[in-house]
Amino acid sequence: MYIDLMLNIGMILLKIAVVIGVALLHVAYATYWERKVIGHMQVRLGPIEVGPHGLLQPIADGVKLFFKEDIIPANADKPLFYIAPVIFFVSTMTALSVLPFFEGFVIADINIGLLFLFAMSSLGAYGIIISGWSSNSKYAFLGGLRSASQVISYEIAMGMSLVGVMIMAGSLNLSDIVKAQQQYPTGMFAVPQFLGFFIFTVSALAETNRLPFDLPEAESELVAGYFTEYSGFRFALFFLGEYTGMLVMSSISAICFLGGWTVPQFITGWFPFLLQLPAWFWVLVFLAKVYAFMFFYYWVRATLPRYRYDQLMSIGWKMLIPLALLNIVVTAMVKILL
Amino acid sequence: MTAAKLIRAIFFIEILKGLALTFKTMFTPAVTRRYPKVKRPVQPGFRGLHALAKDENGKMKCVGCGLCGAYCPSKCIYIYTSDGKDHKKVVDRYEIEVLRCIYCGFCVEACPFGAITLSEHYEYSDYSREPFYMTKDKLLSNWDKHFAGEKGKRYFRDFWRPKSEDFIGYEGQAMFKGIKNEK
Amino acid sequence: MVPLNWYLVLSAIVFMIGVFGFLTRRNIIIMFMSIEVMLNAVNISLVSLSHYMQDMRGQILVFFIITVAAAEAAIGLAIIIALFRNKSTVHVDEMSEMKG
Amino acid sequence: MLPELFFGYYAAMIVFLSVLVITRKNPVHSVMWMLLLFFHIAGLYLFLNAEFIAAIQVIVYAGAILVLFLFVVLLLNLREELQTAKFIRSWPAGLLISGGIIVAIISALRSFVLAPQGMHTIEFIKRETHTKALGTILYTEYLFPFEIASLVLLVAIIGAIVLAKKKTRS
Repeated sequence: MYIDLMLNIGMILLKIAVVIGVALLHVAYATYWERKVIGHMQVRLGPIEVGPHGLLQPIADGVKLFFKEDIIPANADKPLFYIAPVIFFVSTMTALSVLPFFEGFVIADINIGLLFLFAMSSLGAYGIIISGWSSNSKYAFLGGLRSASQVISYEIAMGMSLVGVMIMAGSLNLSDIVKAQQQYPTGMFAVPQFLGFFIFTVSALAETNRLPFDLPEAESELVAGYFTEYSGFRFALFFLGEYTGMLVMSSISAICFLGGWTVPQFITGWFPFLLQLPAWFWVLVFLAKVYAFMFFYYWVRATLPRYRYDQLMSIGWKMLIPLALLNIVVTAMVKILL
Repeated sequence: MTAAKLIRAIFFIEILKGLALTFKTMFTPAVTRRYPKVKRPVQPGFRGLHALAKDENGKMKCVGCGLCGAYCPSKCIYIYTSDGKDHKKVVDRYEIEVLRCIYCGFCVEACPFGAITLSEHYEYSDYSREPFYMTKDKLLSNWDKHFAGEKGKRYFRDFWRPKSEDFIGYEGQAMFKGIKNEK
Repeated sequence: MVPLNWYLVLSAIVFMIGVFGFLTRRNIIIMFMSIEVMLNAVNISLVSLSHYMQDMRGQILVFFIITVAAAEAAIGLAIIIALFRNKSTVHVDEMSEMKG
Repeated sequence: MLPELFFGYYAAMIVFLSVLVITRKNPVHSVMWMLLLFFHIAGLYLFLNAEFIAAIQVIVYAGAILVLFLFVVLLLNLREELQTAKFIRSWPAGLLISGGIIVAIISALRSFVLAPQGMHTIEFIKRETHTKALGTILYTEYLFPFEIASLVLLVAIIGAIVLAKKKTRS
């Protein structure tokens, strides 16, 4: 009995190690990919010198950041200054634990997976507000306040956009949501839930403080926003947290709207040999969807300018939330009538 | 709001146009030059690191008149001369603080003999200030490095032709005439 | 199996801490937080009772308590902001204009 | 043995953290300890098989209400707060009152009798999932209170906006 328990715990620890390791590697290369994509969109090359095609650039950046001096402002609130990046980083990393990457591979297959993701994404706001406040700097404080109100406002729209998915799938368990999409001919909720998908995409951009909603770290106004005063290791934590947040948002969108690790049924109908492939193969499909969404992030960043703050708020409250409510009502009515 | 405007607002036509544009430019070749590996050719007449010219016999052209130092707007040229044998002027030290130089080229224009030149060399960054204080020896060796042979001749022929080459003065003018007559 | 009384005692202790904080602190924000602590103490006892009675009606009550707490926090904090704008203090002792 | 240990940890942490919450001078630190307190309470709910309530606890309490608190604390002036005395002068009276309450509650516990068992056994919840079981009751038996709760929230939104809005000069 104890051996079983130990094996179980060992298995879980192994899974956690694999997921964290792979996620960190993906995060590192997400930064590389972003720089490449935006570089080419701006008719530049992006990183190219370190290693072949600059492939070792993220590792060089990481090594540099982790060996830099950790500067703490003299009037900072030290305990909170220390803990803020950790809160931010941990809350985004914890969200990875409920994401199913392929059939049967998920660290914690809990029934309230989607709610857990909301909870974790709302906690990231603490790291941001606290880092802004404890730095005792005007730029950081303004960035923190902006980020907090932005994250709270858009979380409502995001949660409501996913309610449509919950109604259609009839479950909060992420694996069940993926399986529920198999019943639809297109194999993804993005088609019947196009309004929800649109709202989710916009609020995912705002939730992760990315352009065109990157007001909390608007370089031209606030230096670097809430992490102006951070350097070295702690700055790296914020950076990793931000990109892990993007990875998590892309994964949620892949799971809830794009069919997770599955492909539409007509494709497996055309190519029956796909069904013989091992389960881990489908992680590639999942990753392709995640990276497609990440590419959209970069694409938008390379294209759109920053919104004004009142525009941001009015988009959130006056456009996205009413649309999301409409989406909920329509979805529920269709579900009852059909 | 007209129907066309409404449709444009609902489907984000402007934003989609922008996205299409960036997507298109993603597949155009980059215009980046990878500098240390690919260098742009230096245009003739470029004003780079200073050098003191030598004549055919390998002797310094500078006679220590001090016109360059007098013209220099940032006052970064120091010349010390002394009385040598036969009361000939000897240039003891000829020094340039390169970090203060603004590369205006006035010294080159001022020099009657084409002694001070600005070479085409521009990659001379360093970690300390010492190497940027050019002494006479360094400036002369710069000439050997960057203007040896045909290059130096071309420099004077095409661009910084010294005033003394075309100087036609009246008889009484001592300095330039004498040199012209020697040739 | 943990006895039910343990949960109820825990709930009572947390409630007491909330009452103590409410009575002795004079910073209105901390007083508000004491109220939240008291509400949470009640929630603990309700959830544990619901678990031991195997009846989920207790948890429905927790649901409503959380809703009302959210409404109360929104209104209360708005009042605090309005007060601070007029008085520029958060100490309840200095807000004595309605004593009559 | 293991359940008792878990409970002991959570109980000790909850009591310790709630003491920290009400004794910190700096309200920001208070809020941060309260965040940790809410997490431990959510853990206790998970321990009691109430996963949806635990999620709600984290999302609503920690994610929304406490962020509001933090927001208001940040908007206020803290310098004055850090200089004034922490407790009122007659704090022993408060201790006496709260001590009286706890003695009354605990003495009442001795005559406490649990009502007959209901239908939501652990197996039932596991089969139906907690969210579904809770939702079934909420939208049938408690539909009217649910509607009233939504009305309360609406009133709260309007009230908060009216109270906190700056008066525009006309």
